[in-house]
Amino acid sequence: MHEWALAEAVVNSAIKMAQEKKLSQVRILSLKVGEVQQIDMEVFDYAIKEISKGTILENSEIKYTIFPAKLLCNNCGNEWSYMESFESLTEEEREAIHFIPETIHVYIKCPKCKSPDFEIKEGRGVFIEEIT
Amino acid sequence: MHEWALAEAVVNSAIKMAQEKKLSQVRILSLKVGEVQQIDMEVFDYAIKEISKGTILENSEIKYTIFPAKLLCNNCGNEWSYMESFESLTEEEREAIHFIPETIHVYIKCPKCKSPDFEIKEGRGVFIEEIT
Amino acid sequence: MIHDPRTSIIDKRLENVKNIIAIGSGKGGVGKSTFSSLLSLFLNKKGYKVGLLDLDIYGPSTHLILNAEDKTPQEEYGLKPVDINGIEFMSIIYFTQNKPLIMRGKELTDTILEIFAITRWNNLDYLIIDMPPGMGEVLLDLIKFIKNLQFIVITNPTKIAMETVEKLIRFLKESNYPILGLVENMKNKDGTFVKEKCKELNVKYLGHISF
Amino acid sequence: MIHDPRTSIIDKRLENVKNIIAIGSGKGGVGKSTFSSLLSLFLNKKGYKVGLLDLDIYGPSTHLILNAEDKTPQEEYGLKPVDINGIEFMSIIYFTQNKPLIMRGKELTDTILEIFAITRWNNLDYLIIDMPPGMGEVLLDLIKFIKNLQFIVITNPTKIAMETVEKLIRFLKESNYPILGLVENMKNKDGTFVKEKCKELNVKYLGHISF
Ligand SMILES: Nc1ncnc2c1ncn2[C@@H]1O[C@H](COP(=O)(O)OP(=O)(O)O)[C@@H](O)[C@H]1O
Ligand SMILES: Nc1ncnc2c1ncn2[C@@H]1O[C@H](COP(=O)(O)OP(=O)(O)O)[C@@H](O)[C@H]1O
Ligand SMILES: [Mg+2]
Ligand SMILES: [Mg+2]
Ligand SMILES: [Mg+2]
Ligand SMILES: [Mg+2]
Ligand code: NI
Ligand code: NI
Ligand SMILES: [Zn+2]
Ligand SMILES: [Zn+2]
Repeated sequence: MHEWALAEAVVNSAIKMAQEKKLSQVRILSLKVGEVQQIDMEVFDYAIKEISKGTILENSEIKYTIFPAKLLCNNCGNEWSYMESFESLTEEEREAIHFIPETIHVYIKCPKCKSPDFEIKEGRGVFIEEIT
Repeated sequence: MHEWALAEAVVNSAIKMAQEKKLSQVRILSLKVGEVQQIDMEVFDYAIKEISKGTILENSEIKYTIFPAKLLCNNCGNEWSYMESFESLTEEEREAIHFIPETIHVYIKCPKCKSPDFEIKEGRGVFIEEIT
Repeated sequence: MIHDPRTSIIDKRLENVKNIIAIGSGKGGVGKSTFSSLLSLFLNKKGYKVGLLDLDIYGPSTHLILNAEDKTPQEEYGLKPVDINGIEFMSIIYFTQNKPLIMRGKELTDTILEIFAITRWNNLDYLIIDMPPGMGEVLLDLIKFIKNLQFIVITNPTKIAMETVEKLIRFLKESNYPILGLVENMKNKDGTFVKEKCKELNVKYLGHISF
Repeated sequence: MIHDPRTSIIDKRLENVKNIIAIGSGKGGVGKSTFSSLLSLFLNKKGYKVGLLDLDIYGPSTHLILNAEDKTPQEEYGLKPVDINGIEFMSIIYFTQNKPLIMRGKELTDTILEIFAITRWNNLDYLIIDMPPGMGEVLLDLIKFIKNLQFIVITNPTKIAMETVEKLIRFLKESNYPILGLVENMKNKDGTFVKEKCKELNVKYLGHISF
């Protein structure tokens, strides 16, 4: 479960941000989670809570906003949703994108012009939106 | 005067855009002109008008907004104005940046951290803002 | 919506160029620049009008091979390429004093667009484009902005080079970009490995150059 | 303000790595991957704990040299590098099925950040990083995100290679990034050209490897 590695990054960053804001206790941590990585939210949430134990993040409320992934073709301008292409991916391909989202260029092409030269316009990784 | 080449690009694009908007005559063409290229506005304006002759762009009003150039360091986050660094450039260096703005990375470094890894955040080239 | 006027002038700048051939590989150090230069010299000698554009922005080399460093492009309604024994030549080195030029991909795109927008090639039978290694902005933007682009792919006869060259070929094939063929450079012993790869990948084997 | 949590975890992922050495050149095909692999094998044989990270995303090669293709990194609170005869190894090929992977620079940055954020190296004496050619995202992001990074620069003894290698060296020197020295690879005849360049550029000449 590499969700633990991502969780650790989040906790590590959040503590630093809280310290910079001179918070003695974090009340709410708001995270944006992109759809592309298909993160196992149960594991991710559990991991964040485990790793937070004994820190100023313990007992804070963790809010998640799942962001739908939009892909934008650099070649023809077409915009489409990752989920349209997701169905046709094998287990192994999904796993690769789960680890390194940019490998999406190996496995997906623009449905309109067939180019792999597109960008993940929205819904790429995990971001910290707010901490209070 | 390579301002003629830029002017030709502007006229060429503007005519295409006007045709797409089904304009039979262009009234106003609004251009954003970035400071980095140090374009000779007199020559540029003259060239646009000359090249426009006999097209639907002839006799249109050309509005220019000169955009101050801001540089943003990717390495340390420092933001500064191109004009701060401009003074220290030789004639030859200014000329190079006039032609290919990205050569700025050869001649200018972030005043704070000395990195050449910065971006031209605003004020790079010539853009068409509006055509009516 | 803000519009970049450079993208629409490129076709016009290239309208009198009959053939545009990009010399690519994906792999570095296989002889792209050497071959681009020699091909330009060869075509020129055959009587064709030839232009050579060095698009290896981080590591331009063709100016060395053609001994083109001491000239400068002239400003004339844009920039006229430098004349090197009849070859029209353009390279980033005319703007960098041959000093290090680092930049990120987004800026590579801007650099290439600017070069195409302001360079005024004469009527040409061939414009040869020397490409950098990799499969990033230079490759993707050439494909995006240049119509009727054709590729010659070059490799050396090692598994290590072919591993990467094969990736470029597969990408071009999958996207239906025309490949004129593959050149095997630096051949220093007998072997049919590259020829066989060509068959497998359905690419024309154009020939080899000895080491 | 939106914050990317990956950038702050990198230090932690590398806290038990004593030396991080990037094998760079600027130029392609001079032997970066060959040297990175051999250096890793050599240090490992000497009894050091060694990791090798292939960051040539478009053209990875070290998996071929180390014969590392048939393994997979295991998921364990992140990804454990693959064990190749005692060397901890990580490459993009474990995620691409070795198929073509095109991308733009912005995405190279994301790829590199992701690899560093999820790869869990053991205690290492040396992490060797095999770099791609060019002076774009991979170079600039390594400098930006990796503390205590040191460089070994590699060239071959030709003017064409040195033209570009010199650019990388000048860039690193001007920005005060530590260069352990320069390796002259593929030396096939006598000559002191590279040694003299080292003196001129004030870089230690580490030695040569024959062709
Ligand atoms: N056929 C050949 N025989 C011997 N050396 C060659 C040959 N082709 C290229 N070289 C040398 O190999 C090196 C790499 O060539 P270069 O054209 O710079 O490759 P690239 O542009 O693909 O990086 C240069 O030093 C060049 O002189
Ligand atoms: N010392 C050497 N003698 C002979 N061939 C070499 C030597 N070093 C590298 N090579 C070969 O040169 C080619 C380029 O080497 P590689 O390590 O892939 O370079 P890079 O990583 O810089 O692109 C490969 O085919 C490799 O086998
Ligand atoms: Mg080259
Ligand atoms: Mg050069
Ligand atoms: Mg390599
Ligand atoms: Mg490979
Ligand atoms: Ni996972
Ligand atoms: Ni000018
Ligand atoms: Zn498309
Ligand atoms: Zn800075």
